[in-house]
Amino acid sequence: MSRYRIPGKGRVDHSAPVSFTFDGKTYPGLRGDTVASALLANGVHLMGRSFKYHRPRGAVTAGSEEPNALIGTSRGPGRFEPNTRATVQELRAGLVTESQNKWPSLSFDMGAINDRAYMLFSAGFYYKTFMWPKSFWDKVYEPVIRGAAGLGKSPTETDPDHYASRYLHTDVLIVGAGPAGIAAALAAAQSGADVTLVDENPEMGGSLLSDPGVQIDGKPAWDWIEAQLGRLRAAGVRLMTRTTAIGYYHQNMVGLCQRLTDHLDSPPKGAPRERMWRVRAGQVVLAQGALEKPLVFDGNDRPGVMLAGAAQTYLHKYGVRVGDAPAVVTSHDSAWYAAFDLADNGARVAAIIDTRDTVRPDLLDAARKRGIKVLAGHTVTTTKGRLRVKSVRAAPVRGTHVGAGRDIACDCLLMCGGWTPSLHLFSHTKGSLAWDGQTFLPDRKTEDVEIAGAGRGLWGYEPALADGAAAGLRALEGLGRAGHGTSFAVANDRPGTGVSHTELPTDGNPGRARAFIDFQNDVTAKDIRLAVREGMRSIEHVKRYTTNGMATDQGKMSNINGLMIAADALGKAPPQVGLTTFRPPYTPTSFGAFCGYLRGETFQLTRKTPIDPWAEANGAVFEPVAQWRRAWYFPRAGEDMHAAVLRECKATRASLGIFDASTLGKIEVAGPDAVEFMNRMYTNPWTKLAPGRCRYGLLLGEDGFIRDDGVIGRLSPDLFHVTTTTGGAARVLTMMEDYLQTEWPELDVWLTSTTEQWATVALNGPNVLAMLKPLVQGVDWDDFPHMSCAECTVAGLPARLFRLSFTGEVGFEVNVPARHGLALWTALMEAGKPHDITPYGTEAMHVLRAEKGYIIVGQDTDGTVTPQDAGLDWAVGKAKRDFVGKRSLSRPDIVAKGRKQLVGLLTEDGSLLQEGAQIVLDPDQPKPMRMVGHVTSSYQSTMGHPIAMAVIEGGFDRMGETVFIPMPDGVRKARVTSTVFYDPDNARLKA
Amino acid sequence: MLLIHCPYCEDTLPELEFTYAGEAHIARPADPSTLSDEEWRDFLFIRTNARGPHYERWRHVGCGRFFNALRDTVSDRFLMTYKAGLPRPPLTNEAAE
Amino acid sequence: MTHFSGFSLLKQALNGHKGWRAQWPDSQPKAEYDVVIVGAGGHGLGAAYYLAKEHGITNVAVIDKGWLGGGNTGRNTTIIRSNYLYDESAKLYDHALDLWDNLSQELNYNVMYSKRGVMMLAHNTHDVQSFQRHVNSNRLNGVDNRWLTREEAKAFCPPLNISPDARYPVVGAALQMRAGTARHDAVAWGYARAAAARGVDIIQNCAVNAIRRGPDGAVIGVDTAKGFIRARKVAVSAAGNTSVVMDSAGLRMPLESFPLQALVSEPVKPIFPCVVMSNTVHAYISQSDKGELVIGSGTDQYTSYSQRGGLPLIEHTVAAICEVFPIFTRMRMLRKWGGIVDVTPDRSAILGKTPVKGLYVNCGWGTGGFKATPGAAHLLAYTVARDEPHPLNAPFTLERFTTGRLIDEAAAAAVAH
Amino acid sequence: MTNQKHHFDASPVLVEDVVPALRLSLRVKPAHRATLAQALGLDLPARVGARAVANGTEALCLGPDEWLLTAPEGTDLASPARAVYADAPHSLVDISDREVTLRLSGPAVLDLLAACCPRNVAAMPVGTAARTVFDSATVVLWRDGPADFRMDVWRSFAPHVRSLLAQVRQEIAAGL
Repeated sequence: MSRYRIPGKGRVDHSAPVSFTFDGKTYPGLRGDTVASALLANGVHLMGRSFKYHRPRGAVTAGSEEPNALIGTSRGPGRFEPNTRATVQELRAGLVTESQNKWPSLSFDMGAINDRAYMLFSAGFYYKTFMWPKSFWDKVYEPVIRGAAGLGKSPTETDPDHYASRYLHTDVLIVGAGPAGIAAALAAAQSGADVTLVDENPEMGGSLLSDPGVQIDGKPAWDWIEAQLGRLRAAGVRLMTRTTAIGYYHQNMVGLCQRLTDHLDSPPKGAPRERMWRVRAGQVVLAQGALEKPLVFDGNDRPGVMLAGAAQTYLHKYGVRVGDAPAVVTSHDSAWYAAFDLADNGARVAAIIDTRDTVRPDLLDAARKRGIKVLAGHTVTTTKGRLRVKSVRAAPVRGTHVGAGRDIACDCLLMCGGWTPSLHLFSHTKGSLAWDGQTFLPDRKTEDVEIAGAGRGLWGYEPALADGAAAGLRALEGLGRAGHGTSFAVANDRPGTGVSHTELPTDGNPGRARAFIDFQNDVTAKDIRLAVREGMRSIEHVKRYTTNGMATDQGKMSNINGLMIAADALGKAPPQVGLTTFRPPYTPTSFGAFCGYLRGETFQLTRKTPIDPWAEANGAVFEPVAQWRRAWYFPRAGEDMHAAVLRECKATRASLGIFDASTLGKIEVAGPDAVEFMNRMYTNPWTKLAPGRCRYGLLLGEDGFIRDDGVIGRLSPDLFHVTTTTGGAARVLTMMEDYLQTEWPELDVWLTSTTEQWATVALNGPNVLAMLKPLVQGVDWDDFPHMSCAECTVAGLPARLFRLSFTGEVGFEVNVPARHGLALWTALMEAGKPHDITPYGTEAMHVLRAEKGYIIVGQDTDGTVTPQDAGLDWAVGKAKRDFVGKRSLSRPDIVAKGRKQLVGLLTEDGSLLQEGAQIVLDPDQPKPMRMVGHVTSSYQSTMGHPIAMAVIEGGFDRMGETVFIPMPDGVRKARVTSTVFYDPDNARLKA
Repeated sequence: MLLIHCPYCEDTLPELEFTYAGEAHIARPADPSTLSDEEWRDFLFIRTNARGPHYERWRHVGCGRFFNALRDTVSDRFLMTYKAGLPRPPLTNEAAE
Repeated sequence: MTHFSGFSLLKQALNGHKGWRAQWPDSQPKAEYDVVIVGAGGHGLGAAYYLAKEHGITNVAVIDKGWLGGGNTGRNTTIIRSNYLYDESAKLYDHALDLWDNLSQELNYNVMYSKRGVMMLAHNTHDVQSFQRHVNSNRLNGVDNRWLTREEAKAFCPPLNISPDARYPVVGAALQMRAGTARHDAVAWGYARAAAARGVDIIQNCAVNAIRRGPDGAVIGVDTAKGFIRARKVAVSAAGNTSVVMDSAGLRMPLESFPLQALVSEPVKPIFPCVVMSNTVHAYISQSDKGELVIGSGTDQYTSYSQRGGLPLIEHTVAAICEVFPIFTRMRMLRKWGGIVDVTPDRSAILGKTPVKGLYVNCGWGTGGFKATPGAAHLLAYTVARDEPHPLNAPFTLERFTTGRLIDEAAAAAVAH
Repeated sequence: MTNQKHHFDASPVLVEDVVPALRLSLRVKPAHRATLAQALGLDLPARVGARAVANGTEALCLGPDEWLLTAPEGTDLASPARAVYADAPHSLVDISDREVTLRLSGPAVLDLLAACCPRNVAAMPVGTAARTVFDSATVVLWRDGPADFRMDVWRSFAPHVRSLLAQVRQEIAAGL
């Protein structure tokens, strides 16, 4: 039995022990514990070290706002995560935890040397030094600074868990299942609205779980919660625990992160670790309650110093007494109740120190009854104790004068500086806040959202319940539905008020006080004042200069205290100084939850052609091209890429090659105005293209630069079969639709993507006709020259046959319905055997087309190349009055001399140039050199020597000239040639 | 994630079903060849980039249609959407705010 | 101005840091200035500093509608590099890199310029061709940038996943060693402090409502929330808000403003030694000196001034990071924020004169503005002082959109940062 | 202790392949809709998402000028359409092989779809259909019954969609 656990008390299961380890030591705990509550039950307050000064720290809260008690948690290989809040992590069998940011041990940490030299590490100190000598920055200072960075250690193994996501559409989403949230849900669930109630904790009930003495409608708080949750379930309300609303996005879209398995001893197979919910809600009710503020005084960060509300939670929820002799220091009534509850559960409360001169009489009576010493109108000037608070020094305050202090022995110090409405999500919506003299409250709304309960600064359960019910009803009415109001009778309510402070007054030297505001980042009150003194007038500047509010609690503990002190230093009211913006996520959220299904094989889709299975079975090496995977080359035993590609090229030139061209984009352009549309879109003239013939088409952007190209067949007067580049298919169709719908709606023409309707097989080589003719029916071979197309059958399959060439050999492209793609391929492979038909991949395709000088858009062009630049002037219909991009071709710099033009290159030494190599005219010039172009394509060719294409300034006028390519291993010389290296007069095509 | 009303489907749907298509009401000149380089530049590149109500185009994957919208670029809220080809509606008071 | 040094820090430490004075005064506007700069980001403040230091023009005001450094200067992922494709860009950014190198000493303010190296991942043949083109052109321009094999990339950045089975396998990388990161706020503050020390007025929380022009069309000043301020020259350096400000001078710009999101993880001990960018999977990442993983996203699809941005884009960015660095799925996102980036049709900046006499503009940096800060500031100051562009920014004119001489980094890189 | 509206059921959702049928994309301007409808002998509903069936042929309105026609293999719709082409110019394209069709059914089918469909699928009336997105794939989603859907997916996207569906089914089976 743990020393500080109160038998039978709390919501933990005393009959279900769960043990875990912390820094190698095994501790007993109970089902329902968090790591923090279990450690506290064992009298362990020291749980971590701070970021800058490595000061010993304990849990200061009992919730997700915890800045101090951050630990590493692990459930075996690949399942370690740093910076877990011990106050949130639930115990489960076999949980292994460790403290962070310490060496060699948590109780003795060398890093604490920083704490001795704290005067040096003032706000922004690093901006002022580490600059001399200059070289030391890279070699000494920065490595040291970076070495000191961070809290926990990063995971180093691949995560075996998986993550899920889900869309949810709901009428009313209620965030926070405390009294206000539950009341809101009860109201909203009327008249059959679809309601979702979420809470970040394992149990619903919020603050009521820490106040079991309260009675609602005659029921004890916990019974009341049980009953209401039952009612909500019965009404079909979606109840989600361990679910944090992380962000509030446009138009009532709220992101929820649901933790599914981290708390389970053994998660079911296939269960995701976490799920991201993307909720679209008609109405949102934010009932996130309020966060307790620390008081700011010297030594307010020692282990054992914690928020009073946290102590109350540990007592009632977990049956843990955080100490035997607590002292209390407060500026708000709420801490008095914590003191009473502890006293009633066996603690000897050393004293209640209240900064206010006058305190509610009933509180004083209750304290007196319990024999608790009360020091009203007192301040706390310091605390003592190294790894655990031992005593607190209290002193009377008269006006500005701080009287003689006295040390009060204690083993923990419970503080309360008032409460801050939790308005983070509301701030995500850019809703505005208003200052009520004590704190910020929601003001102008930008979304269909209601804020209820403590979030609106309401204190006490009866007001919170009533406000929640009203908010729920307003939400319901916002949906255009009716409902009736509800009221709740609360007995033993715990109303309260309080005052806000800057640093508490002290008789000590303020310059020496270590009064912490941001515990994790070690930001003290005097850091804030220093920042202001140095001219940081905006709260954003103060935040960034001191790092106040930038720790993993994102300012939940520190923002308001920082603001009060900054405002005081500036002599302004807090609202004039303003508040820093809250950013999503509300609490740190795992990357995995954001990934959801976007991991591994479903990270991004890979498209495969109908013929892909054959390529895979026949040992193809693949390359990713846009969204597709394509067969790159088909190596035979012992072949490297170069050998395989050269063999594939030569076989095609010598006899017959076969290529899967199914990824080519295909668009059916159909309708009476099809030809007019083609004339307007493409640079080429189409009117005279006879049905049954095809033509190379060139597509520009309106800026005159080449966007796409492909061979286009006219199957009938009103029907064009357009092909695009593999990567361009979707882009081209969208561009065409855009013009058709918004510029030329009068045209009677329609566009249909048929990319995936057809499987496309390209056949090239001198023996292609011999092999193909027997398989084809319905083609008049006497009238089927190069650049013809027809609908026919091939190998008994319905087909669209194109006679065209991307290799320089006689070539065909056979299109059959996709389901028959594999059948066609195998039939052709069979029929091609006599001609040792050879499958070739994209690399061979590139080589063959390059030998012939055919360009590849996106490789030989880069978005700044015009048809003239690419030597494709012949493809531009001069007679046409207009086409997309025409006007841009006459802009001054487009017609200017010296543009880069596409030419061929042959190296003098017969070496292979590197694609992307830069070209100069004078290799001996100093750097920076004047570059006149670069190599766009370069291959070992079938002609025994390498070939290259390049864009070179004024290239067309440099035919035969020598240019230079300076490479790290020496300067190459190359002769400028035509881009057509192979069969310049097309003899082989006409064959 | 925005919610967008498609004027063709007459349904309000998530942004993931839509693609943004730039500023609206920039008609392609009937005869570009008659434009000066400056006029052509204006058509090609100059954009209002309004801070506040902005006339713009979107496309819905559902019906495949391009349509127009008036959206406040400060709040990202859609003030209205309307079919392609309709004239630019005047700013409503709400929009003018 | 108190000189910053280890010694002054020690001296102050001993007297409780009582002696530090404001790093820059919070000025109220004078009636007239030689130069008014609209926008107190790194670019604007830097321009004011160089105007004073190198051109002797000290009667200068930098005016911002909010707090200085509160725009993209304080919202970016602090990547600094110069390995751009086109000569014009590479030279411009390399000029900035040279200035970065001495900036801490020059400003007597430690901007923590960290030359940890920027590695750009190649995932397919097209990437390889494009990066080889970068590397070669950078080499001949004297810009440091070298090609790494997949294994070398892994050795340089151990968390990298180089499995050939990845959806986008890493096939190599381009590495610029003198590239890296810097502390973004410090850049704004350092320039502000140094400019103020030379007499520049920094006027915060003072929106510029309009640029006013005289009868001859030339600039005569600006109408602000604090009244009319006369000025002989006005330089607009307002990033996402440039279109709005320029419009008030009757100039319509080739710009669109998009939301750009970025995020940081919880801080961890050093795990990530460099900066890694992947244009193919759309992600870039580094680790801050505080230990946070700093991750940049792409821009949302629609123009916006809301500084928000949506959840789907962030999900894809995080997924991309976890695809390339699978060990990070159990790390947690700490904070996500948005900025507004102004983008030109060719994704390159506009820095120079305008058709309006006395009006200068520096905009269109898209997602790449931070790395250019000292260079852009230096060249803007030069252009304003001499009323003519420096050779380095001469190509980055407004006219190029009329003549067609675009500097299309967009065509070369899917995302330009 | 999550309590879903749609209870995770022990019997997992079913994902089956549907045998290919004739699938045509019909494009015609609204003015000529009636003519085409008459020629094809079926109603061409004008409301996006609406469906109409006549003697085995079903028409789904995908857009103001776009209908998806499905019919048994071998049905001849081309000839009657061609007959009225002069009066009612249109485009009729065979896309039978462009998509594959999956049938998704079972008590948890709405959860299955909600994993990757951003639109509110639960709100789709039975007997309607919509072109929408499933993760990164554009799909046509048909609601044939309260817990009975068909999904047309472009052929090359199908493996991606299938592996997503498999993941979600496993997750549903796990009961979390």
